[in-house]
Amino acid sequence: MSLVIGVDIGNSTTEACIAEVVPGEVARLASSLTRTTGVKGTPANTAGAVTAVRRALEAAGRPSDALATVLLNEATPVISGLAMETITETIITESTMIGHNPDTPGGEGLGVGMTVALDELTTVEADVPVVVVIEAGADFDDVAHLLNGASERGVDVVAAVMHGDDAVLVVNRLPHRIPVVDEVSAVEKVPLGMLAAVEVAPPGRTIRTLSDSYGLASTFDLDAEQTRQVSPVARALSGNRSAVVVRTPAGDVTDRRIPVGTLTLSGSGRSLDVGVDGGADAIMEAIGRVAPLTDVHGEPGTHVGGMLANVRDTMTDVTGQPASDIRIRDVLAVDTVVPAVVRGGLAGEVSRENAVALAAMVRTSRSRMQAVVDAISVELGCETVIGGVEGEVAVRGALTTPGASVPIAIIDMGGGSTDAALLDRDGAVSAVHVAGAGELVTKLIDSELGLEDRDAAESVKRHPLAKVESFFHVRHEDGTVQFYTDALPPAVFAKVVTVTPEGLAPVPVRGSLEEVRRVRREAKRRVFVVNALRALVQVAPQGSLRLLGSVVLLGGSALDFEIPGMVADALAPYGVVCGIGNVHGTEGPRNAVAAGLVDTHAGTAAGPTAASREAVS
Amino acid sequence: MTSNVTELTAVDYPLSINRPDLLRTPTGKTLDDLTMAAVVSGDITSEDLRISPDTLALQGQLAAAAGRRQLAENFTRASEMTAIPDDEVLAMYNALRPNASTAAQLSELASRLEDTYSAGTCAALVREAAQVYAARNLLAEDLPVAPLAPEEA
Amino acid sequence: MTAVAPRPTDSGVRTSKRTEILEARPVNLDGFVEEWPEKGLVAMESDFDPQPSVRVEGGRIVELDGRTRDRFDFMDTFIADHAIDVEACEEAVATPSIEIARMLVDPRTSRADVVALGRGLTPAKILDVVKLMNVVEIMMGIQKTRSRRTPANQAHSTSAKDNPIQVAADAAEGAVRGFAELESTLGVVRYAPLVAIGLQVGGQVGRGGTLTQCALEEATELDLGMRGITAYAETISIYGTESVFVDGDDTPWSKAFLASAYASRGIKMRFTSGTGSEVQMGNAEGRSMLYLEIRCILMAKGAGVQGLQNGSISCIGVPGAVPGGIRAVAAENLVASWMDLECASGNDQSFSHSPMRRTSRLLPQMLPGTDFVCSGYSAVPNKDNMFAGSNLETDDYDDWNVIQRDMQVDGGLRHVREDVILQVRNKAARAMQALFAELDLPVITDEEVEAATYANSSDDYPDRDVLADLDGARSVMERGITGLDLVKALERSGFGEVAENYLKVLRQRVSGDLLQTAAVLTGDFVPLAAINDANDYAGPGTGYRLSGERWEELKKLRHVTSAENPEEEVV
Amino acid sequence: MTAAVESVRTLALREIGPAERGTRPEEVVIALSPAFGDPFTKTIVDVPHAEVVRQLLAGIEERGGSARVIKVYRTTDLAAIAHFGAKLSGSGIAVGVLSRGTTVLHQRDLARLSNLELFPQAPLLDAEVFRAIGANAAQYAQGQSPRPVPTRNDQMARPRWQAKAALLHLKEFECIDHARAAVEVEPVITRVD
Repeated sequence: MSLVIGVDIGNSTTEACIAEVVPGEVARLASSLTRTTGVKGTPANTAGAVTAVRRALEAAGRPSDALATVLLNEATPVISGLAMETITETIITESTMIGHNPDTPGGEGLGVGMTVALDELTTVEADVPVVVVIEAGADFDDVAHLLNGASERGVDVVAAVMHGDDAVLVVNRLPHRIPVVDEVSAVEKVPLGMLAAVEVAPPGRTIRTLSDSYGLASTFDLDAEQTRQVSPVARALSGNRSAVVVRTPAGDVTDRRIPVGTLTLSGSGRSLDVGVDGGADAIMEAIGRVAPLTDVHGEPGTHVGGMLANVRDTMTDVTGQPASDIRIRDVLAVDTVVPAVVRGGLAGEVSRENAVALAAMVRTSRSRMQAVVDAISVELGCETVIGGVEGEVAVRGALTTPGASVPIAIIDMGGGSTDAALLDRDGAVSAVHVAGAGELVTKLIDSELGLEDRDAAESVKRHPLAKVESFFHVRHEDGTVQFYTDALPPAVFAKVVTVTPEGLAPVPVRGSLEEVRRVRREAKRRVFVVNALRALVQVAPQGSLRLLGSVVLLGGSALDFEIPGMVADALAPYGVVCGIGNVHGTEGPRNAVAAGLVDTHAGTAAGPTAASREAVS
Repeated sequence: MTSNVTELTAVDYPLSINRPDLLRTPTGKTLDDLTMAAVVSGDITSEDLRISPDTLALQGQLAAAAGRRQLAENFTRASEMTAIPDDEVLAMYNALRPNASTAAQLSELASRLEDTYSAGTCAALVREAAQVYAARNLLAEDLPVAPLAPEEA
Repeated sequence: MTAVAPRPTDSGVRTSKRTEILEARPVNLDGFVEEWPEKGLVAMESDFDPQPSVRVEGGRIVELDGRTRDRFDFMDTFIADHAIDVEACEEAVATPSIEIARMLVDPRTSRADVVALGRGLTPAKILDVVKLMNVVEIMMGIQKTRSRRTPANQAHSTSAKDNPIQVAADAAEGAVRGFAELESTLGVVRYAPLVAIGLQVGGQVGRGGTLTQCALEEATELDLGMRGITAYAETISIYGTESVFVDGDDTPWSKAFLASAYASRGIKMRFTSGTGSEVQMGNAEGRSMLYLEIRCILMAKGAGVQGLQNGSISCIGVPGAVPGGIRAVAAENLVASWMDLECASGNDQSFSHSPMRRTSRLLPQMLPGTDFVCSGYSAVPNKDNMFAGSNLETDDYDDWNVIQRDMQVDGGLRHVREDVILQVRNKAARAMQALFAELDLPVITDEEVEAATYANSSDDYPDRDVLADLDGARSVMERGITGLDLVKALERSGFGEVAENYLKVLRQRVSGDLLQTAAVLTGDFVPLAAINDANDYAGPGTGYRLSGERWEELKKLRHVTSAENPEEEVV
Repeated sequence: MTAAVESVRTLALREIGPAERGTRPEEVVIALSPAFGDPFTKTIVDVPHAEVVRQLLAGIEERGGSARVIKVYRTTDLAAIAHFGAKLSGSGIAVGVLSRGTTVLHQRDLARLSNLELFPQAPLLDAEVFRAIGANAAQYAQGQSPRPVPTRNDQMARPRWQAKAALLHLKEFECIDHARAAVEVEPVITRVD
C-alpha cells in the first residue's frame, strides 16, 4: 500500500488528490485546490504544486515523509493572448454636425436659420430666422431674457444651441417652444453665419427630418449629388432625440473603415491573407480553409502586426523560447462594437464603432513539464513522475461521473483556452485546444458596455443581474421579485446590480438590465458556445457532432450559472447528452485530472484501454 | 496559582522577562513552549496565545503596586471576562449601549455574568449602569413602538 | 471654492504692498473665530465653567463641582464613583490651586506626590490649577508627569487606494525610522484584513516589536485584535457631555466594559478624546472645551483604561481658531499625563496652512516629550492619509530630524540611510508577495514589489484587482486566518526572521505586559512601560536625557559636512 | 453659470401654509433649516441662499421634475430635516439644506442616519454643485439612477472652516423654535441689480 498524490496544474488552478493505493484499488483520502503559480507548463508551477501537495497532506492528516509518489499531468503548453482593434471610425469636418444625445434637450420641432452668437443678437435684423449659439457661463434667466428681448424686436429666433445643461430651463421661460440642444461642450467651434438646422423630438421619440437623407435635402435645398454626399450625416443621426446640422462649404461627415492590416494564415501547406477589417466571419472562414493552422502572422507596420508581435513577445517572456519558435496555432475572431469618441465632434459625441477581438493560442515547441517534475522531486524529496497526458486523464476522470459512458467527450472551459477531448469505444483519446475562453468574454463585456472597468465586467460575467426597484425589493433578471426586511444600501438604489455572494454590486452603466443581460449572454455565446462546437467538431468521429455520445463539462466555467445550459442547448439539436461533470460522484466538475492520475497509476482508470495510443494533437 | 506567590512589585515587571516562571497559557503551556518549531508543527493554536485569568490577576497586582487602582480593577473585570466567548462579549457590550436594553434585560445580563461566568465585578458594573440609565432615561422602552406618522421635525 | 483659495479682497480699496504680501501668507488661509463662552466656544477660561467643590458623605461623593448627587449627569456619577479617590478628595480640593500648580512645575516635588494629589481632584479643580499655568509651565508639567521615561512616536500608514503593499512598505520604512506604534484605517472598509496584514508584516520587517492597530468600527477592530492580526486599539471615542456621549451611542459604562473586553484578550487599548468635539457637535452645555476634556480624562481614568489619545485630534480646527486654543490643547495633554495615563498627544490631523504654525503647535509636546509625541505622524504623503491628513507627513521627515538635532530633543525618529530604507521597503513587499502566495490571496507581482521599493505615494503603484482583493479579504475572515497562520506562512515562505518577530509580538499577549501603562516593545522585545521605565524627572540633570548612542544617532542628517574632510559629507 | 454669480438676487420665503404630505409621485421636497434665508442669507463660503434655492430648483426643472419647498423650525439636525422632508415628499425624495450649506439627498424608506448622497463639506459646495444636486434629486424622484454628484474633498478645509462651521451651527441652533411647526414656503427670488 502506498500514498500517492495526483497533481493537475491548470491555467489558473492547481488541484491535488491524495489516495492510498494498492494495485487495482484506490482509497481517496482528500483533495485540495490552490492558485497556479506562473504560466502553466513552466518551472514556476513548482511553488503552487508543492502548496497543493502540502495542503492535501494536511487535509488527509498524513506526514510528508509517508508520501511515495507524486503524479503530474503532461500538460500541453497552451498559452493564450488577447487583443482588440477598432475597424471603423466616424469623422466630422468643419464642425458641421452635433449628433450627441443630451438627456434633456428643450422644446421640440425643427428650426432652420443662420447661426448667431448670443451677444450679437442685438445686431440682427428683424424677420431673419436665427439659430442662437450660447457659450459657457450664460445663466438661464439671462439667456431667456435676451431671447425674449430679441423676439420682441421682431427677430425670428427659431432654435438655439448651448453649452450648459439649461435647455429645458430656457425653453420654459420663452413664449414659444423652440428646439434647443444643450450640453454642447465645444459650442465655441460652431461656425457662425451659416445655415443650420436644429431638431428636437418629443420625449421617447427620435428625430425624423435630420436623420433622413431627403429630409436633409429639403431642409438645405440640396441637389441629387449633394444628397448622396450627406447620407452619412443622416445615418449618424438616426436614433437620436436631438441633432444639429450646420451647412458649411466643405463640411462633411465620413464613416470610414480603418485599414488595420492583414493576417497571414499558414496551414495545410499554404498561406492565406485576410484583412482584419473584413470582420470576424471572414477571418474564421479563412482559418477554416487552411485548417489545421500552423502559424499566423500580422502585416508588419499595421495594428494587427503589432498586436500579434505583442502576443509573441509575451510568450517569449514566459516560456523563454525565442519568438521565432513560437507558433500561433489557433485564433478566434469575434465581431464586437466599442463606443468611441467621434473625431471632430462638438459635444463629445460617441458612436458605436465596429471592432474585431482576437484571441490567439500559442503552442511552444516543447513541454517543460520535466523541469517541473525535477523541481518538485527535489523540493519534496520523493519520487515524482508524469502520470498521464492531460486530455486522456481528464476524460477518464470525467467518465467516473455517475451515468456517463463511452464514447464520451469533455469540454473544459478555462480562462484562456477551451479544450475538448474524446474517448472512443476502443480506448483511443483525441484532444484539441482552441483559443478563446473566459478572459475574452470579460473583455467583450467590458468594451461593449463601455465599462472600462475589468472588475465590473468580471462581476457581470460571473453573477446574475437584478434591478433594484425600491429599498425593499429587487427584480431578478428571471423576473422574480425578492423582498428584503432591512433597507438595501443607498449605493444600489434604482441601479442595475449583480447578485454576488457578498451582496448586490452596482453595475456602472446607464443601460437597462435587459441590455446588460443581452451583452453578457451574447459574449458567452460567441465565445463558449462557438468554441465548444468548434472544438467538438475537431474531435468528433468524422467531424460529426451526431456521433458524439455524451459530453461532460469540466473546469471552473462548468460551475457558471448559465454557460452549461447554453452549451447544452446548442448541442441538443445533435442528440448529444450534455451535463456537468461529477467526478467520482463527489467532486463536481473539479479534480478530474488529479483523480484520473491516481486511478491511472493504480490501474483502475475508467473506460476501455487503447491498443495503441493515438498521438494527442 | 497566585496563592503561593508573594505580591508582585515593580521589579517583577516585565513578567515575560523577569518572571516567566509565573506565566501559563490557558492551555497550561509556558512562554518557552511557544517556539517557532512548535508553531510550524501545529502544536500551537490560537488558544495558546490567549492571556489566562491568573496572568491578568498578576498584572493587576503590578498595577496596584504602581498606585493604579482603576487599572487593577479593569484587570479584575478582564480576568473574569476571559471565560466569556468572543461573540458574547460583543453582544454584552452592545447591550450596554444607551437605549439598547430594558431594566429587565440589564438585570438578566448581570445575573448571567454572575451565575454563568462567576463574573461578580462585571455584574456589579452592569447593575450600576442599570441604575444610572434608569435615572437618566437611557433604558430601552419595554415595548417597541413602530412610528406611524412622520416624526414632527 | 476650495479652502486654499485666497480670501476675496474688496476691489477698489487701495491696500499697501505689504498688506498684499501679508494677505497672501498661508496663515491667512486658516480660520479664526471670536469666543462665545455661553455656548462653549472658548478654550479654557470661561465664566460659565463650574467652581470646584466636593463633599463626601457615608463614603461616597455627594457633591461635585457645585452639583449635588441628585443633579448629577452620568459623567458626574461615573467620575465621582470611579475616578476620584474618595478618601483624599476633600483635602485635595481644599489645597490652594496655586500650590498645586507650583507643585506641577517645581522639580523638587516628585511625580509620585503630584500624581497622588491628583487622584483626589475634581474636574473643575484640575481646570482651576492648569488655568494658572502658562504654556512653558504646562510643558514643564508634561516633562515631569509623562508616564514613560523614554518618549516615543506613532505613525499613520494608510493608502488612498487601500493598497496593502503600499501600507506594508510605508510601515516598514516608518518602523525603521523609529515609530514605536503604527496605525492604519481604510477607504473601503472591506479591505481591512489585507491592510491590517500589510501593516503588521511591514512593521515587523522594519523593526521587530513595532505594535500595530487598524481603526475600524468596534466589532471588526476587536475581531482583528482577537485574531492577533493587530496588536492594540485606540479609536475608542469618549465625550465630555452626556448628550454627545449618547449621540456617539455609548456611555461611560459601555466603554468601561469594552476596555475590560480588550484586556481580557491581552490586547493593549487606549481611549480617544479631545477639546472641541462637544462644541463641534453643538452640545457643549455651555462649558469650556478644556473643562469638558478634563471630564473625559477622568472618565478614562475611572474606566481603568491604561491610556488616552488626546490633544483635540479630529476637532483641532476648533481650539485652533479661538484665543489660547493651542495652550488648552497642551494643557489637556498635561492633565492626561498627570492623571497617570499613557498620553498619545495629538499632532495627528491637518492643522494649518502655515508651516510656521504647524511647527509651533507641535513644540509643547515635542520639547517636553510625551508617550507618543504624535498620535499619528503621517508615514505616507498626506494625500494617502485616510485619517484626513496629519500635522506632519513624510515630506517633513528631514525637518523633524533637524529639529531633534537643533534642540537636542528625542522625538522618536531618526535619519536612516537610503539603502537601508530601500532594503526594508523591498523586503516588506517581498514578504507580502510570499505571504499572499502562500495564503492563496491575489498575486502580488514583481512589478508591484519594484514599485513599492521606490514609491512615494499610491500613484506610484500599479492598480490592484480590487474585486479579487476584496474576495481575498473576505476569505481571510471566513477561513478564520489568525496571526498564528500568518506567522506559519511567513516562516514557510522563507521569511523566518519576520515570522520570528511577529511570533514574539503575539507571545506578549500571554504575558499581558503590554497592558500596563504606556507599554511599548523595544527592538529586543523588552516591554518598556511606566513601571520599568517610569519617568523619574526631578529637575535639571535627571529624567530622560538625550545622550550617548542615541544622541550620536540623532546627529546624523541627510547632509552634514564632514569636519575631517570638508569636501565630503558624513555618511 | 458665472452670470448668475454676478447678478445679485435676494430670497424671501413666503409662508403658504403648514407643511403637508404631497401627492405628486415625482415631486422633490427641498427642506430648509431654521436659519435658512432668515436670519442667515448665505452659506459658509458666501453662496447666497437665493442662489442655493434657485440652482436646486433649476436642476429639478431641467430634469422635468417639480418641487415644493418647506422650512422646519424644530431641529437643526440635517438628517432629521431631510428625512422629515422625504416623508412629506410625494416621491419620497428630499433635499435637506442647512444654512451653512451642508446638504443631503434623502429617501423616506432609508434610516434617518443613512442617505442617498451626502455633501458634508459645506465649504466645497458652489452654485454648480447645487444645480447638480437638484438634477439628481429629480432623477431619483423619477425612479432613475443618476451618477452621484462627484464629491470634493479638501483636507485643508478643517483648519480654515471647522471653527466657523461650529459657530454657524451654534447660531442656527439658537434659531430653533420648538413651538413652530414646519411650513410650506414659496421662494420669492428677486433680482436687485
